[in-house]
Amino acid sequence: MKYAMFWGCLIPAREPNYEVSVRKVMPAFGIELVEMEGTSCCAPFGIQSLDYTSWLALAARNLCIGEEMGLDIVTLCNDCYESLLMVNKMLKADPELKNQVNEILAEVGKEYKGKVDVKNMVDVLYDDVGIEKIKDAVKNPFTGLKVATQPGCHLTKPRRIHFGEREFDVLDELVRATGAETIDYDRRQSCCGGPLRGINDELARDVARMKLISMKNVGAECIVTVCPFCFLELDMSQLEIKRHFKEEYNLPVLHFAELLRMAMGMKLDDWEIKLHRVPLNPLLEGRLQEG
Amino acid sequence: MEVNDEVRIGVFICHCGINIGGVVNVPEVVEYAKTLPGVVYAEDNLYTCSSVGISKIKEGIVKHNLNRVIVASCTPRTHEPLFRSACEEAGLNKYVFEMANIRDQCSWAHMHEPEKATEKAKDLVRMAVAKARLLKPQEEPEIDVTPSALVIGGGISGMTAALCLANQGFKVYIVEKEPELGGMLRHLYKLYPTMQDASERLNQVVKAVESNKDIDVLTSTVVKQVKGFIGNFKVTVEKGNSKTLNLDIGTIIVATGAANFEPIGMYGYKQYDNVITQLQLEQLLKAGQLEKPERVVMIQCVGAREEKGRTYCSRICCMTAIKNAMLIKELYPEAEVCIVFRDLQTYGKEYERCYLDARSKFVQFIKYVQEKPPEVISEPNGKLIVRIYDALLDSEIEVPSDLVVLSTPLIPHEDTKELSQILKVSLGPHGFFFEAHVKLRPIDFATDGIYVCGTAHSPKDTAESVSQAFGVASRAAIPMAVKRLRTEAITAVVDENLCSGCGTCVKLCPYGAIEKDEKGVARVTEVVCKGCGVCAASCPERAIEMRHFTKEQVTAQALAALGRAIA
Amino acid sequence: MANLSEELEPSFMHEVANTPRGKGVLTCIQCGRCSSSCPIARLVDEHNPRRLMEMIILGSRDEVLHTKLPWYCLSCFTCLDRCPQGGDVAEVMFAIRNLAVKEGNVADGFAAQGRSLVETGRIVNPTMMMIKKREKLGLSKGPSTATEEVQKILKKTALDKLIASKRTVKK
Amino acid sequence: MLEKPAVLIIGGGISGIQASFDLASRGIKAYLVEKSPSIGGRMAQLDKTFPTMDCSMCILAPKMIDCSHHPNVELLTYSEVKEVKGSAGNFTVKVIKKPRYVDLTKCTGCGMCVDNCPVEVPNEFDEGLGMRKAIYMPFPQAVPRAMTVDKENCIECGLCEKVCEAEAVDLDQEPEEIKLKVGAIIVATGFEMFDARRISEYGYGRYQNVLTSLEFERLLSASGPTGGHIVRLTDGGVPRRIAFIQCVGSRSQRGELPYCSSVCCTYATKEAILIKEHNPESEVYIFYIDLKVFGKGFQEFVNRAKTEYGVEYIKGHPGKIEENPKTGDLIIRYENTIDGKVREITVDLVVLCPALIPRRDNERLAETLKVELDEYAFFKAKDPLFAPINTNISGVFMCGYCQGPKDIPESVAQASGAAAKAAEEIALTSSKGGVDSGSK
Repeated sequence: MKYAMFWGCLIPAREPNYEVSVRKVMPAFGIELVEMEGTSCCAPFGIQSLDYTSWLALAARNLCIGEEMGLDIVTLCNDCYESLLMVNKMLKADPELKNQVNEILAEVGKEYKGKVDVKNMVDVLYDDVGIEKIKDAVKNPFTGLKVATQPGCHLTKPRRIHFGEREFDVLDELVRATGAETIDYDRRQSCCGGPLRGINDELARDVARMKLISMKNVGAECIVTVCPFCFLELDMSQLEIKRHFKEEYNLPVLHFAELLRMAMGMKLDDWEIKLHRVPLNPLLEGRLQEG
Repeated sequence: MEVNDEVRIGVFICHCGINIGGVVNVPEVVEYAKTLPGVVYAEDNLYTCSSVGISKIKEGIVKHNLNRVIVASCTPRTHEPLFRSACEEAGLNKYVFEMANIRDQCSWAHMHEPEKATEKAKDLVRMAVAKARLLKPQEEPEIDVTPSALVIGGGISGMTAALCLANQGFKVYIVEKEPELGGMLRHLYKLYPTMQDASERLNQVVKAVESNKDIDVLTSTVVKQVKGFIGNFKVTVEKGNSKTLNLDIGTIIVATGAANFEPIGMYGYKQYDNVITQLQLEQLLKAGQLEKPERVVMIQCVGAREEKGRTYCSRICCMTAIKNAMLIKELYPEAEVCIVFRDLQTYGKEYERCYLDARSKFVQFIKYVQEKPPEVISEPNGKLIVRIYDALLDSEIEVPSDLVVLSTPLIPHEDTKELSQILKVSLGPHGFFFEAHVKLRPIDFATDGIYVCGTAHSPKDTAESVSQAFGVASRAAIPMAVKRLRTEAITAVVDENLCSGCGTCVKLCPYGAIEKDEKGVARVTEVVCKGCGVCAASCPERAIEMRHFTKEQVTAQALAALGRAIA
Repeated sequence: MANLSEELEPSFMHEVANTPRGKGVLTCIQCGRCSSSCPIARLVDEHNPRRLMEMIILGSRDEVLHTKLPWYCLSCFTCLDRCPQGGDVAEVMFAIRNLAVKEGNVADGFAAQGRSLVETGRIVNPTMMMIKKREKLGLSKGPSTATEEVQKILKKTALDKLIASKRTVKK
Repeated sequence: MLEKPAVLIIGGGISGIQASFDLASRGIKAYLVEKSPSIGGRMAQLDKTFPTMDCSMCILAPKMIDCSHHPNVELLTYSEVKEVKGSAGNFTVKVIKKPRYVDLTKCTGCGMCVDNCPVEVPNEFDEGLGMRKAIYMPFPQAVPRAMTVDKENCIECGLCEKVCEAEAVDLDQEPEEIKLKVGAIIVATGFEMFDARRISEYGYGRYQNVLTSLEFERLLSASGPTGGHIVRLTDGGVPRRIAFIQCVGSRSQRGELPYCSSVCCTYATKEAILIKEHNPESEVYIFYIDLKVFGKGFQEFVNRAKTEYGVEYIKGHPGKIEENPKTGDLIIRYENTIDGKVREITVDLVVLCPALIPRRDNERLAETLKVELDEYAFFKAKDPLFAPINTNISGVFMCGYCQGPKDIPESVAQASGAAAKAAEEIALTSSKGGVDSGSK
């Protein structure tokens, strides 16, 4: 399977460890990720808050690149996924809107035709690779590890509400494929607080705290997410909460790609471990480094 | 076997499977029954109500020449008719039969004390025997029913009921006090939820009524007097306060509708000329005389759902307001319409959608609470300001408006009181007619032969009135279709020389079955009497007695209960 | 709660409903499921999505567009998930933000994102240190960015002028 | 042509009973077909009825008995309509009598067989809260007062056959097909309850102490699984704080039911008053969007609940319910939209008032009768205002909740209406058909 890889901007700029894990894991399942040339910001909620038309134009421009390559686009970050998916669906459904956008794209010699689809890495792993193949690839299962998953609002809610697509538990099934246990906690479907970073940091931290409390109540040992925003928020806010509320949660946060990589027997390099503000070592000693 | 000869009582005691037999020692009660004076035969069986049990009663009556029968088993409410018809089939009058409830009032109630329950069963049988000795046969009088119906009120309800009865083959008279048929719908423009044109649909119904040869329409006519009872009403009506007519009527349908409340002194009504009611607005719309308003503010629950007085919800005002708002938006799309409400009554299948349609057409909805109602203030330039405490925003807002529309409740017509006295039917707490049972007899009156439908019963919209109108058409058709009615045998009997003419019984009788005659003595119309016993119990002179529950019989039972030997 | 009796503009409801993503405001029946599900409303009294919808319906334009009210929302769609009307509270929030931005009321964080987008074609760019680390690991400097194309587009949609005209916020 | 005018009534709830009784009382034969073992319908499951607080069974049982004893009524319980041919005035109907495995003429409902039956399964009549045997009577006042064998769960041990003194049990009974000739048909199939599981944020089906109102009604009923005692299902304790949530699935445009079910605000008030009567110190909350008080006596009923009983009405539809796994308590997140505050309240028990929806097999019945359904799958009125009881097929009428949301008095009045329309149909078709039915 070949996909046009839309890395977005947050992962390459702040979390290269996520990128490295993806580059290591995906080929192992025969998924070829073709680099996209000349992409741009996907216009996430921040830009959508500024201007509707700019959002459509920027997202459509990125979609055109995928069309020119003749490949469906795969995204990692929830916000890139939501922005590209929604614009793709809206333009396909509304020819009048499509013409408006194409008028703007004409400025840069591009035209949106609606020939490709947008997928998230989670869907690719679940649909194309499949749970069984993932289980077979696992050499170092995390039996007994209590994982609280954070699929993320922008990945799961808009597509379910607007287009009635898939429920939440795709990420849970993938995590269970690595041998770990997933726990249901009450605030599983609620927000990590990330989008308010830079706007109202205390509020973002308090929203994250509600989620951490809910995870701790059911005995979670670590958090697994797929969205870089959720990763940063849930990771950094644990330090801020320790300073401000003097509460310790010690819930290490992992990208699913990292969890899968380790389960497949590959080890994380030191620089990758250091990028996790909540230390991974309680997780690493017990389990990860034998493999 | 003549009844007034020697008393020969047969007692049939039931096990009811384990319900009685599991607690009460039934054979012991049978033996005891045999010792009681007048009892010539007693037996027990597993299920007296089964086909086997019934045939044993019949055989017993014939074999032992019984002229009184007692069954000691369960509740008369469900099984008395069954055992009475068994006695009848064996040639006995069904009123020389008495039941003793040794299940619900004995074995079930004293499940954990079998000995005491058995003793109590004996007491209950002894009481039944004491009464049975004094029982006399009764006859159920039969009356003929004139197959003609009187419909009071020519609105949509009255006309619908009349048409349905006529199509079933009955003669119908419609009495309408206005000079023309139509009632409330004549004043309406469109009907929610389908926005059908009121007068167009109304005229179709009026034409159908006027062209139906079985319906006599008497307009500008009022009911003056009603005498008689179900099937035999003598109704006097007056046409144009000159000609009077006497009609022979079998059943009466009250479909007199309701009036609109005039909110004098509320929200500036009649004080400022651009404060009108929903009905006035509807008439302006109908006549096409509504000038283009800039901003219309409608206020709900004006004079309704009050602390005291008109505490009821008038059901149709929310939907009327939404309908009129949509009509205004259709006529003048840029006009702003704002509905100030307490609780929106958009119930049922269609009305929620009308509410959402209104919202999608930019109609504003503001919620106020009963404690802080809106105020209408007039500006010097004639414009109005509606000051509203928006409960959902917890803040005071001022809405300028050039037309304020008040949604007022339906209230009973003034002449409802008078009609209720003529028909001798009661009115509810708010002056609407009071039905026999709010749940299971919603369109009957307690008095047989008189029925109610439409807004005379309580505020409702066209669809609900029409459904009730068809309903009364069925209720009224029943007596008229069977042509002869058997009425209650257990009725009240007045002793003339004891009656002081105080009239207590006349006031209290729920069925209007007692009247004072010329000599001032209370007279019972037996066919209307239901045998409820209210008059007998409340008569200060002890002048009234109930057949089958005479003073003598009840006293005998009481003495038997106290263990005195039966005289 | 502030007294709203200053000038109410009934046209505000029309304006929001005719703004892209804004028509959901007309389906709101004020049931309260969004405000009781919103993580922010639970922490902060000022933010109440239901009350915001009522304010739009009533037309308190000034109160909504010229204060911090548009900038509390997480855009986490929980309200959208719970709204029985399929109404789009979260979507309406974007419509209000677009209108607020036109009136110069932009949350600082988003204004910064806008500026970075106009200058570099992205909101977040790798620092020099990160670029060195990536090269050390054999990774590219980061995905190639068609900055000029982005700038041409944003000139056409006039986003550049929009961010420049930031005015101070009332509350 | 018809020898004796007859009408088929489908559905033995209060509407079907009233329509049959009206027709029978005026000399028209009424065939009352009921799918379950007994007539009585939803009303039989209720404890009390609003606004008078009459005990539901006390006012229903006499109607059921009068109706079943009437010579002109033929009860066809545990039966279903299979096929309808012909047209107004002359329908031929095929009814399948499902095997009861008990002879109705012999069984007196004494209950010996039930005591000896070893099989226990959840009782549908108690909404699954109580149990019943494989041979059972749905409720003590059932009409006909006879047992029915539920063959799916019966292990054919034959004990019931042995102990039955009336030799009424006959385990190899076969389905029976009956042909009826009727002049008109009345549909009165009532309603079902929306599956509250679909509103996952309220946790029905996951949290034990979240009940539906019909389940709660069974707890309140003396004939119910707890003999009328209100208990928490987790620990059987007496709940002190109980919350009602209105419009669960109703008034919802996102794929559930877009209409208002009309009766929930008032029956929730009734159930709240009953709680206060059972246990005066209990606290009862009703979370609503718009309180529907439009019926006769409803507003006064709510006023009594507020002033006399202290029931608290909160205008605010809760967003979510969370369960404290240790105690089984339920935490409700809501906003009191009157003071704009978002709050949490912990209660012992939550009663959901789910939407009341048309019966699932309305589709099949509509096909059999060739009548149209509306977009909610209620039966469609020919003209909602002026012919609310007619369907699009002449001679086929409808009444009660199957036509649209309404309470018991409206259903009873409409049932009499359907009886009138059926009688009118028979009168018109028979006079057209030459033979004068004599009623003119």
